[in-house]
Amino acid sequence: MKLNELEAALEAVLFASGEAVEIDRLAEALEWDRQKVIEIADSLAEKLKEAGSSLEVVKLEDKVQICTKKQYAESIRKALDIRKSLPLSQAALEVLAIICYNQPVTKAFIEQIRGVDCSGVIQSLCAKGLIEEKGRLELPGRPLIYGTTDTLLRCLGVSSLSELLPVDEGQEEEEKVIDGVFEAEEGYQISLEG
Amino acid sequence: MKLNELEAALEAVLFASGEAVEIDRLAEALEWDRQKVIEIADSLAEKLKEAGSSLEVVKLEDKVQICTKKQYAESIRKALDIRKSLPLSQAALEVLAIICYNQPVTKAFIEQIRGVDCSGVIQSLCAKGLIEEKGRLELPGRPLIYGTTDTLLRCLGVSSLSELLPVDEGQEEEEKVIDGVFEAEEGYQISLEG
Amino acid sequence: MEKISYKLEVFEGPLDLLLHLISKNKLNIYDIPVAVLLEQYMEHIDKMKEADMDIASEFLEMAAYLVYLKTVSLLPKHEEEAKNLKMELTGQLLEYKAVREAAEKLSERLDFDTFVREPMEIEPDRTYKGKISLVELKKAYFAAVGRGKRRLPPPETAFNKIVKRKVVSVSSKIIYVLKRLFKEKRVKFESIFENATSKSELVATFLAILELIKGKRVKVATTSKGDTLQLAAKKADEI
Repeated sequence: MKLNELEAALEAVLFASGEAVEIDRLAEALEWDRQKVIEIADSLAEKLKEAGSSLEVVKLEDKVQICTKKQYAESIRKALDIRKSLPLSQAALEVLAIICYNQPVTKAFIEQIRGVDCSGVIQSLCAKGLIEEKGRLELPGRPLIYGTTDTLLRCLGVSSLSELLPVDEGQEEEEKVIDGVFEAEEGYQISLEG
Repeated sequence: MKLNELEAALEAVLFASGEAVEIDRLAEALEWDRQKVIEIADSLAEKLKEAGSSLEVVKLEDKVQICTKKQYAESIRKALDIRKSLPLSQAALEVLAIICYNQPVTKAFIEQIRGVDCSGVIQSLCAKGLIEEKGRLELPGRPLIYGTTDTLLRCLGVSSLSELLPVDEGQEEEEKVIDGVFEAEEGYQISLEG
Repeated sequence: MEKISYKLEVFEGPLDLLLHLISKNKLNIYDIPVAVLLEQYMEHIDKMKEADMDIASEFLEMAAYLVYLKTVSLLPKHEEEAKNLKMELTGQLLEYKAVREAAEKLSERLDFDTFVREPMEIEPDRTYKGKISLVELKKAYFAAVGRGKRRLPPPETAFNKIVKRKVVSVSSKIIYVLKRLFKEKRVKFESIFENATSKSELVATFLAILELIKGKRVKVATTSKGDTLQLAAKKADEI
């Protein structure tokens, strides 16, 4: 199985860019239309897989990126002298979950749900590149709002958060009950799914 | 033609490193001897070529590197150039605005106004050549101060910062008028050059 | 070192602790028995104190909330309010529980085992080539400084309340209350709170009074006219 010229060109651009590249930007650089970029990305992904390559093409929302497969993590860390990152703390996971399901959200929203101060956790998630500022809310104080990044999608191994969102059947039932209880109460909102 | 496990592992390490890696280092990380690294590098090079990949394995003295073939330079340059002109993020714009209207300023000053850590944003604005270090403040800790560059003036399409729109007190009324004018003229952009 | 015989479980916050107590005691989250929950909650706070742990003010705020909820539940003619407060707490707990479940799902999927490349440096020049609009720049400035309302950053003292939040321990307030009662014998209930300058101080003072009542060190009574609440130290024969 051989890469054709188009697949090779896309591979070259993705390799050189390093970061996730918007489909629109690829279309512009390669002078193709969006649809073609998506098709070629799919066939490139397929061929790399068949060839037993250590690289894979991942789609992250409207971006495409080449990254290494998980099983080579150990060798890479060793060669590049990278320490294995510690798993996220419970606090960080909770903040991340709230942002995933409700984004974009303010710090105040997150703190209200968790019942504790979250400034440090938010800052460290930003520094890890898993969340980022997405502007400000047009409210008094103009609070910053936060959302997820394509790095997070890559670390989760999904191409869109919607792949995570569907809550289990059983839980949905439960939620309906809760909704029912609280609809009676004015202004109250349970909002897990944005 | 399929990559075997060894070839794939070498590919993964070379990909992630980006730059040329010493053969000794590869040998240590992959737990092979030097001779084996060289052999596997050769067979990986051969297979990538056969597969019509845009990537090639290059041996430089005692180092090995994966890079893109010359014929893709044009597409790559184009893609990377587009990246250079992508719109700035909201966070970057805000930091830039604070510097424009108050320069020279310290990182602490910017962070106090924005209420969040701005190290990453400042670094990236420096890399883009829009701001630069302008010395240090004679205060405890001798903090760095930042100011704007000629590149920024060019991007703004002005010849001096005095042409910035005023932000004096009591300007809000006027500001609305300006907003109105520009909102009417959709997509209006000040661009003296290019 | 031998003093520490057991390690107290650390909770992410008051909601985390409440959920733990609810599941441990198999309480009905949809109809929380407030008195039981409050008792267990305070027991845990006590243990935290014994273990010399810093108790974040959020834990004390929740304690005050539970006390309030219990009080309202005991008062006649307040059934409606009590019901609403309880539902609010239930909602908060369920929402937090859902977040914890979502967090667990994330942690199952999250790993940092894929690697990407740094962008290739075709030319080391990363100079920005785009256009920046003057209007956007000005808008961003106002966004950053808050519509020009405060062009200059506020003085450092303005941040004291936010940054230098004082953590007030309940035990320090117990001492304060006892000292006042020792000097003045009888004290108007409200006047105990006169010197408190922050929310956490108010909460700590209130918790201190509850502690003292529970420990039968002080009593609360109305004056003979019955119009003011008074606090007095219990005499030895009353204990």
